[in-house]
Amino acid sequence: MSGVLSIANLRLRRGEREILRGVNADVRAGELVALMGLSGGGKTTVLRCVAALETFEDGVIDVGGVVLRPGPAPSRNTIRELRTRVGMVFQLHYLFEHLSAMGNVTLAPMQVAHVPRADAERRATELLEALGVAHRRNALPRELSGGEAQRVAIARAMAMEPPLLLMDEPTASLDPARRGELGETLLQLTTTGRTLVVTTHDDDFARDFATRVIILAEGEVVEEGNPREVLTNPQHAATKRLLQSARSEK
Amino acid sequence: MSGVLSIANLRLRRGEREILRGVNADVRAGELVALMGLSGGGKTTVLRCVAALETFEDGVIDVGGVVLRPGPAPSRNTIRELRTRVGMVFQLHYLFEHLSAMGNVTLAPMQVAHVPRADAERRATELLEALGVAHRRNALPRELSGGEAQRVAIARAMAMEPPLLLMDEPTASLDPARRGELGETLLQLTTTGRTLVVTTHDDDFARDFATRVIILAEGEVVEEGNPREVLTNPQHAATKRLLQSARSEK
Amino acid sequence: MNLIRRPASLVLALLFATVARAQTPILHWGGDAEGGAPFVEADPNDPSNLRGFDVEVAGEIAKGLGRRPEFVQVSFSDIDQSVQRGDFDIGMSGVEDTPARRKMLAATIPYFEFHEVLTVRAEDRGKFAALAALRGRRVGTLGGTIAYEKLLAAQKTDGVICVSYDDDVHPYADLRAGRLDAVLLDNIIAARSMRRVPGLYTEPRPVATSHYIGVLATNNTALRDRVDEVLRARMRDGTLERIYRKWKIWDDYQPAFFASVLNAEKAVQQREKRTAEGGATQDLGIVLRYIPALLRASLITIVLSCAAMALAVLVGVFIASGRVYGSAPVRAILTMYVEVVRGTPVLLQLFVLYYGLSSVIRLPAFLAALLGLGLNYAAYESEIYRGALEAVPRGQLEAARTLGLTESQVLRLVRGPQAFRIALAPMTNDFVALLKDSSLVSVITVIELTKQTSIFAANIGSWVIPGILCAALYLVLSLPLSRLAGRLEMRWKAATE
Amino acid sequence: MNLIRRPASLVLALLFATVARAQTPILHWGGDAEGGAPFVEADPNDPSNLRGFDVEVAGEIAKGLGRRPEFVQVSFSDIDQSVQRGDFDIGMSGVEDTPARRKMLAATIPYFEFHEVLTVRAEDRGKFAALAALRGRRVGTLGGTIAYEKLLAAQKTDGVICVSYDDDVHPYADLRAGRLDAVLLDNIIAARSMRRVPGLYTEPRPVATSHYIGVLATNNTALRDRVDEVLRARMRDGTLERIYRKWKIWDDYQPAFFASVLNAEKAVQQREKRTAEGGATQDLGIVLRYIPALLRASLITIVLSCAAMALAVLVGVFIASGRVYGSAPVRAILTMYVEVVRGTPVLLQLFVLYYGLSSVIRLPAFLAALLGLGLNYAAYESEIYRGALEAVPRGQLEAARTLGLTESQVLRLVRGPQAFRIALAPMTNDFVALLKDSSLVSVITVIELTKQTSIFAANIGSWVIPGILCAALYLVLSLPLSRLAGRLEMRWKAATE
Ligand SMILES: Nc1ncnc2c1ncn2[C@@H]1O[C@H](COP(=O)(O)OP(=O)(O)OP(=O)(O)O)[C@@H](O)[C@H]1O
Ligand SMILES: Nc1ncnc2c1ncn2[C@@H]1O[C@H](COP(=O)(O)OP(=O)(O)OP(=O)(O)O)[C@@H](O)[C@H]1O
Ligand SMILES: [Mg+2]
Ligand SMILES: [Mg+2]
Repeated sequence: MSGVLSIANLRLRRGEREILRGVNADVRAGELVALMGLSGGGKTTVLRCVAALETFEDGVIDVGGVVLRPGPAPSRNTIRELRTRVGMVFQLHYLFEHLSAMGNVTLAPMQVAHVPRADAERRATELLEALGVAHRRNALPRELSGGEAQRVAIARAMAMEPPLLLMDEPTASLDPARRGELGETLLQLTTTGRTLVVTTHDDDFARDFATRVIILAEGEVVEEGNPREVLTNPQHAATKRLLQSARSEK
Repeated sequence: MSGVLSIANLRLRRGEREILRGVNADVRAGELVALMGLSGGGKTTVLRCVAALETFEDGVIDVGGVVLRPGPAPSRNTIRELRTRVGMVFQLHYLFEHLSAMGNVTLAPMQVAHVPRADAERRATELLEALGVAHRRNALPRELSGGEAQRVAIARAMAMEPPLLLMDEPTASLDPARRGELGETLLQLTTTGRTLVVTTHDDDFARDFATRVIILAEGEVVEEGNPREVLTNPQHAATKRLLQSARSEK
Repeated sequence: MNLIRRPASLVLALLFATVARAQTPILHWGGDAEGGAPFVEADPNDPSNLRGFDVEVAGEIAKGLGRRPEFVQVSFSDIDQSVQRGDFDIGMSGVEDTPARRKMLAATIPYFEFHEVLTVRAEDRGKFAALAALRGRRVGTLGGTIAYEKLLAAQKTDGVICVSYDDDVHPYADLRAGRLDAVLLDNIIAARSMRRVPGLYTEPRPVATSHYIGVLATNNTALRDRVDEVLRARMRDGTLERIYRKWKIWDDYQPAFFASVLNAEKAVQQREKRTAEGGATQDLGIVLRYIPALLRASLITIVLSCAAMALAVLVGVFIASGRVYGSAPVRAILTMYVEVVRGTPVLLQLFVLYYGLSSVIRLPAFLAALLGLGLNYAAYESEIYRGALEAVPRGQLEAARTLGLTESQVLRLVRGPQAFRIALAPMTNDFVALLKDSSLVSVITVIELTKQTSIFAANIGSWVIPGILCAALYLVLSLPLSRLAGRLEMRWKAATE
Repeated sequence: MNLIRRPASLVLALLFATVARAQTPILHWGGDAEGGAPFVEADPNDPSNLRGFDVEVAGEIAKGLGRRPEFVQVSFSDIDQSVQRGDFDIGMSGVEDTPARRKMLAATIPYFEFHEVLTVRAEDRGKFAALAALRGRRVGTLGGTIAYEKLLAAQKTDGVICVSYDDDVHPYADLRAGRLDAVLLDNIIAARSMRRVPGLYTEPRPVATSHYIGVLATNNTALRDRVDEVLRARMRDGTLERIYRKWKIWDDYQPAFFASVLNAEKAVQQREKRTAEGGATQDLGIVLRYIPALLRASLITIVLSCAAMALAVLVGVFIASGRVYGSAPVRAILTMYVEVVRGTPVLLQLFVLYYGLSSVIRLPAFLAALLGLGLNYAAYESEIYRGALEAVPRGQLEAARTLGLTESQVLRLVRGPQAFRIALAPMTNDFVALLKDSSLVSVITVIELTKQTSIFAANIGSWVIPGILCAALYLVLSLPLSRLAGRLEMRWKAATE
């Protein structure tokens, strides 16, 4: 089986609160999985666990052969392996404040993949163009609008072309048109065998572009399946509650 | 005329770029105006001008009698007057990092309005409950999820009960259910005579809750009117482009 | 060997003499000709000649060893190091017999006995016959002498105030001027000083007894033993007595002393062995005697530092706020203050405050030190705070402003608390630096930890133990500070990262 | 008036004498009895008596004024201040006639002429007959004298190296020891020293001529004029000649000097007027003469500071990285280094490095200073960097890590550049502080700006001008630094806020 990511029984506590209570999920190559759920449900936390930015109490995460286990931070080698397979886009962008948009996107290709500067910049320009922010390539992060910053952050992660890309709310600050463009771009990637796990609050986006949707509620996966089915005809109470209002007046 | 906010011919440059090219808008008391437009179109900039966080090159902004003009920062008195009339919710939250959620919400009521601590905390709890984050009241900003932080920031601005409240993308990190709840809460406010200007990328939200929609494109207002009409049957090319993709596959 | 240049006619004669003298091996002996009579001095009638009882004793030793004496000038305080380094064979010009010296060097038997005596103003004659009578009074002496050790002990037991000097002239001048009530030094220096300074009186009863010795390099015990032989022989045959009588330093104590040296030949050797073994404990004794003085000095250091830091933080916060929020002229003035005060040495500022301003206002030393350090550090603190204030994310300030907080509220409630966390590490740095800069105030006569240490070091003739002790004390003062800062930082990091 | 306590039998007699003497008004005259013969010294035969030619001149003046002389002991360097303060009426024990003094005080006519002469080692006799022959050689003198002024001038014109001392004994000792090649001082001191130190020779040709004067408080010109009258009368009637002959200081220059004083009575008065008017320009002259020495010292200060700061930054970055990224034991060791080095005074560290370690390794003074300052400041720098590193938002580090950057790349490319901006203000502080702490290295014989200033101040007898000059120089050194830092900060602020 071509499992790119498998999460088994993931549990995580922060102080008193049990944030993840046994999350199970499998993602195959070429999928575009939408991770949905109520705000505070643990979506970001799941992605951070997969990227080894959080330690967890129980469960196993397998990223195409690289295995993360509970307890202290994984070994340096595991981390190095993992970084070549997983990329991440953060909810709050976390752009490098001292570098321009172009600098942000080319840093890793030049320093990690040792791509010559000219090549890295050409590739970065392509990405920024695809996302519609190429005209702001020389701006510093503080000079970007919310949506522009978000797209630069997406370009930064895509530039490394990781087999598995985790994206935390990439659509949050995008207008409907840009959201559509992003969806198309992501679908394009899946056709080349890359895999995407995207958290989103936008059910239209999930419906239009996701190949599968996973609903997270109170730290557990409560429902998953074809996005059109799940989102149009939710089975679980939590999913119903999640979609309730948005559909109420349509 | 009960004009709460009137923007006339607002122009603003940043370096080479002309970001606002003569924005005109009038908002009456009790309205809930949705400010929409492509990412990077200048929505945030308009709100910042109204809150006197930016100086501008040309035009006049009148906030219920307090007049902002081009040129250097307005006088201290003007600013003090303005602050009692305008509140703001920021796109990146900007919560006070050293204070808990509760501390963030009660700071201004206690320090500016001199409300006793007990009253301020009671009111804050009500607000946080209405927004569904009361259970996180003792968490520090870094311990909040994206949507939780956004709701705390909304509560913080609402606690001062400003006659005019500017909200920059308040729905960005909210799940559909929470988005609906927020819409209801905001509509509730308008019934008490308060006025809201909300930027958003969510056309559903605008359709469901806004009393009027203003479309900003390339630093100009290109279309405005009843949200259902404008968004269902856009006249201007920019509006069509904005909604294009989101509607493409529905 | 230096050939003294004279007109040509003399060269040949000299050459001959030089060659003739070169046949005899030389005993290089070191001393300080500035010590003056009766130890070693240039002959007033023939300046190229030396005279003094030490010169004659050295001559006798050389003769006894079958060598020709040659004098090497060395400053008194360097005699020990120089002989150890091999600059000369034996050092002897009023070298006192101390345990420290015996431990560090090979020492001859004592060849002269002297007495520490109290000198007072003539009008105080009989009033301070013993140290015990000097409770609460200032008594001067020469640092690094047995008299100094004695006085330090008396400081504890009898409550006298010990004032140490670097030379043997100023104590007597200060005594005459009323700045001291007595001077404790050996009877020979006392007698000489009585001749220089009028109106003094030396109490006849000795406070303590000690001896002069010769010192040789540690590994030179063979020569030492031969020197001892010679000295004993010259004691026996009356040569030393003749010399001492000539220099008018023979007194009633010497016969008994000679007898004890000659009889206790064995005992002395045993004593030396004991000394070598008991060295560690003796060192400890010296160290322990200094600890109270060091602790007192530490107290001054810490009180001064805390007060100055409080002043610096207070003024620093005002300057930083002024520089961030003030109007253009206010900013310019404050920037100038910071640049000037920061840009000029605190040492100089202290001098100017204390001496320079003394014609306008005569500040007490401690106050001048406090003001000098405090105002100086205020300039540094202000820069740190300014930097930290500007590092707080602007978004939070805008959020605070849109909530209606005034600028001063924003500073107090949002910006200040977060800036403080960033400023903590450099502030701790500065407090620790201040603790140590407080050592500068010794230039304006405040005696604090470093000054006390250098006195200590000068007196035991080594920087090792005092240095370690002083470092330890500063550490003890600074560590709680670092700990506190570390804990605060930890808490904030946990809270806001 | 002090009543000397004697056995009761004497009291009555003394009382009578005291009362009788009290009828005559007193002339208090100040001098330093430590100056010794032939100026003022205690009579070796009767220590309560003073003798010396100044004593006799003072006696003649008192007699001429119809008063009884009474001596007030004061340290030589305090004579000017003391007389101004009113501690005594006239100061005179080898007080040199300088423009500074004439400006500050009321000065009598000169009463004795002396000459600055060069003393050399006997074997160098004739080799250095004039200052010009001493190019590149070290010449010692007493600070604050005309000879020192002379030497400073020669430093510029003839390239001699001027070494100043605080007393008149060490220069001759150092000359004998080969550390100097000549000493320039007045012929009287030179003659006295020749008697003390063997093997010296004084060149007969004087380098410069000066005079001794009496000084009175500025407002005391009436008494001064009467003293001048008396002095002139005693010159005329041969009394002064008799005194000088008795003290063996009469020489062939004096008759011509006396004649010029008596003839030029008017001229002298005119000169005084001119001096008072030309004071400012003369001051400027003195100041200008010091500027080269101060600039040289500044150069040492700046080279030392830059090198030490470079070392500090380098070591500091390593320590900070180690403390943030290192393993537990590495962190513990580095923390200890920081606490210990930061927690103990740099003065002490310099002492230990230079003197304490001298038995193990004998570091050159400059290297010891560089190492001491550099390693000390490294501890401070490391704390600043650590704080700054930890202030960089964690989100950016996580973003960098998920991009596959190694920890050291994260440090170099993301964390470091942003931390540097936060660290800039405290770093500038430290550089400026280091610039000034470099003044501490004077304790290990490196002469830098502050030391040179204190020499300057001691010599012109005031801290005001040297203080301002020194402050200005430090400012000139530190300002470009602050400017640079300010500009960098500005650029980053514009770029990243
Ligand atoms: N350091 C922490 N300490 C305590 N609780 C935390 C911490 N970090 C996150 N949490 C809590 O864990 C829960 C899950 O957070 P997470 O960010 O994963 O939510 P999310 O599903 O991404 O929500 P959103 O849609 O709002 O981004 C939230 O309730 C959050 O408050
Ligand atoms: N300091 C600045 N310097 C230069 N350009 C700026 C600066 N701040 C904002 N801009 C540009 O101004 C334009 C409008 O920005 P604004 O933040 O108002 O857009 P927006 O409509 O809020 O977009 P979004 O939906 O992405 O938040 C953007 O293109 C942005 O890059
Ligand atoms: Mg999230
Ligand atoms: Mg925006």
